[in-house]
Amino acid sequence: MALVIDILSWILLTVGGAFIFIGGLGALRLPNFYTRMHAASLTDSMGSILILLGIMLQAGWSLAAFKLLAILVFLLLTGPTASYALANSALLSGLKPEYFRPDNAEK
Amino acid sequence: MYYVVSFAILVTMALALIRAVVGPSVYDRVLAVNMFGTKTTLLLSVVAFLYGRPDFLDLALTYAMINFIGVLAVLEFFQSRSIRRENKQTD
Amino acid sequence: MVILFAVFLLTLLVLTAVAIVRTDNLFVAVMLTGIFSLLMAANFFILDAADVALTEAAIGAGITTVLFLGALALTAEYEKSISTGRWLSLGVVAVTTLILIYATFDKPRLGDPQAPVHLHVAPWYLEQTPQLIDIPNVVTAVLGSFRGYDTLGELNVILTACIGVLFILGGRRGQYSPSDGTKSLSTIHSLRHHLIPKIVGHFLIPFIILFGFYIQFHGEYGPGGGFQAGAIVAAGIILYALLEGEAQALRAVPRSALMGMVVGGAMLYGAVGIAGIALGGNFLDYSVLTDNPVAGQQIGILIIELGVGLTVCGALLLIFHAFAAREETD
Amino acid sequence: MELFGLYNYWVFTVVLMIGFYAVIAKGNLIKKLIGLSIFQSAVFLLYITMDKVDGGTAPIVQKGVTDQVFSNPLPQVLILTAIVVGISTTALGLAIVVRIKEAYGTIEEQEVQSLDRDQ
Repeated sequence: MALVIDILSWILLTVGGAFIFIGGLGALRLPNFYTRMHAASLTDSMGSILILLGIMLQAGWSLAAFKLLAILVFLLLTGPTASYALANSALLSGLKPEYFRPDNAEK
Repeated sequence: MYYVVSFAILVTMALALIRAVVGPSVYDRVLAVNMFGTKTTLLLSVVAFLYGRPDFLDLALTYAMINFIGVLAVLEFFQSRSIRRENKQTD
Repeated sequence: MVILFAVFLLTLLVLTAVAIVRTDNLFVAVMLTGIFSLLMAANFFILDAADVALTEAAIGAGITTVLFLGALALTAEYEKSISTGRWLSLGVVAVTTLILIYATFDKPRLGDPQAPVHLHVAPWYLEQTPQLIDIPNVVTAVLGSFRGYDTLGELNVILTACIGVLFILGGRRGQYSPSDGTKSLSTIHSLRHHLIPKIVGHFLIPFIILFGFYIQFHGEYGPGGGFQAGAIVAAGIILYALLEGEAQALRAVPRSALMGMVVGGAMLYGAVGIAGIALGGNFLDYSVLTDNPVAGQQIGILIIELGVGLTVCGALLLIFHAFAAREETD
Repeated sequence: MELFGLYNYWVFTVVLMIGFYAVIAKGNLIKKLIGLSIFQSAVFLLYITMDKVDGGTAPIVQKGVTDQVFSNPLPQVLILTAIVVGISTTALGLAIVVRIKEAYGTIEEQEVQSLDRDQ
């Protein structure tokens, strides 16, 4: 049983780490603000969920697991809110999203 | 396996830092700061387990809270400033 | 291995510091200062200083950013690049750096148990805390009891700084202050008219303040204490002020209450000290508070931490309001 | 980790001097205050570096664990209070800067000086 939990949490942590890294790469490399935001929110949501779940499996049924759950809930509530406020104020300030058009891509 | 995750988080923190330094727009920087904050939260949770002191998760929770408040404060400042600027132009 | 993390984070720290100094956009500099604080706090955590990491996170990353932004809103956003004697200062800085680095070669290596700092008084604190005070967190014990004078002094510095800010910003405005009707416009797009942040914020604020109380009263058993709790509660109320407007926050926690907290906290601390004298001990000697010296110490620490928390929370909020109130009339 | 034994001190030195550079070379008063807070943080780093003990953990006693090595609590106490005092003094500095802006209309050191000279 302990082995199963170890393997499961190992998988969760590794996949979470991969998500975080890919999201970070995207936040650096993608061409404009809104696409970068998409990548960053990937690290915030998927990355946090998987990593915190992975640690939670390791923590077992304890106060630590409850705290991790609190952190997770907190991140899941605040992350999208912050993203919303950010995108909203960026849009209001006149930063327009660029649409993908085939004629753009041919250049 | 904690090391693998911590390493990924550390690299991502570095990437976010680069994004915060190069910009170009202010919103990119706010985004990077927000990302940096959540990554610090995750790093602290992982390191707390690496150290075998899970009672230090309080810190990670504090980081998450403070980060949220910081980002909202920046945006609020930003909007009120751009409004003030618009106002000056219309005067 | 974790030390390697610290090396990585410290390198990022240096890069952030360079970026802060190089940018001429002050707003960007302030945001990078937030990252700087987070990095610093993560380093403190890795260096086994959990209490300090908590303080740096709550105050350095949160409150400092808010205060700097408040000041920026009242002054200028861009720095004019007039550097005075740039090469001279670079030279001075470079020479001093080299001298200081040369001096570090005499320092003991990181983590050396035989370093002089670990041999003098610290072992005594670590040994005596379980017997004399019997609380798990040695940092709180040293802060509250062994070095209680120090903490009282620091608290009074905070009180004095808060009074200073109120004196400087509380008066009438200077000559270069164009007051136009921005207020009517600024209510249109401001954050307080967005539903999502507002609802989520309203949901979270009670938990943030509750967490602050947890940090306050759990400070003897885990990382935490009055300084951190005061900052976290203040941050929660600042969030309320961001979402509902500064006037509404002042209605919830009026200025007079804040002033009462600031002064009352410091007085509470002093009163515990005087109670010690009245009961036949020394100033700030908590052992005489009850029949059992150890229980007396615990009660004393609990009360003075409460005083610290009240003063810190009140002072930070008063300072915040002092800046924000100026902004409203701008 | 003998190789990195002094790395913390080097970083302390460099960050300290970066902050110092901002204080002496930049004319903008807010930038000077930012430099000052960087300087302050560097000093915090120095103290906290000194509290670390090999194989140690934060000085919070855990139930049922007896043979733990603890890091030094004293620098932590000093820095914990210093951080809070640091923010309140920074706030005082910022308040003065705001007043200077209101009185002179600028927060650049040289412009303030030249305005003073003209009077």
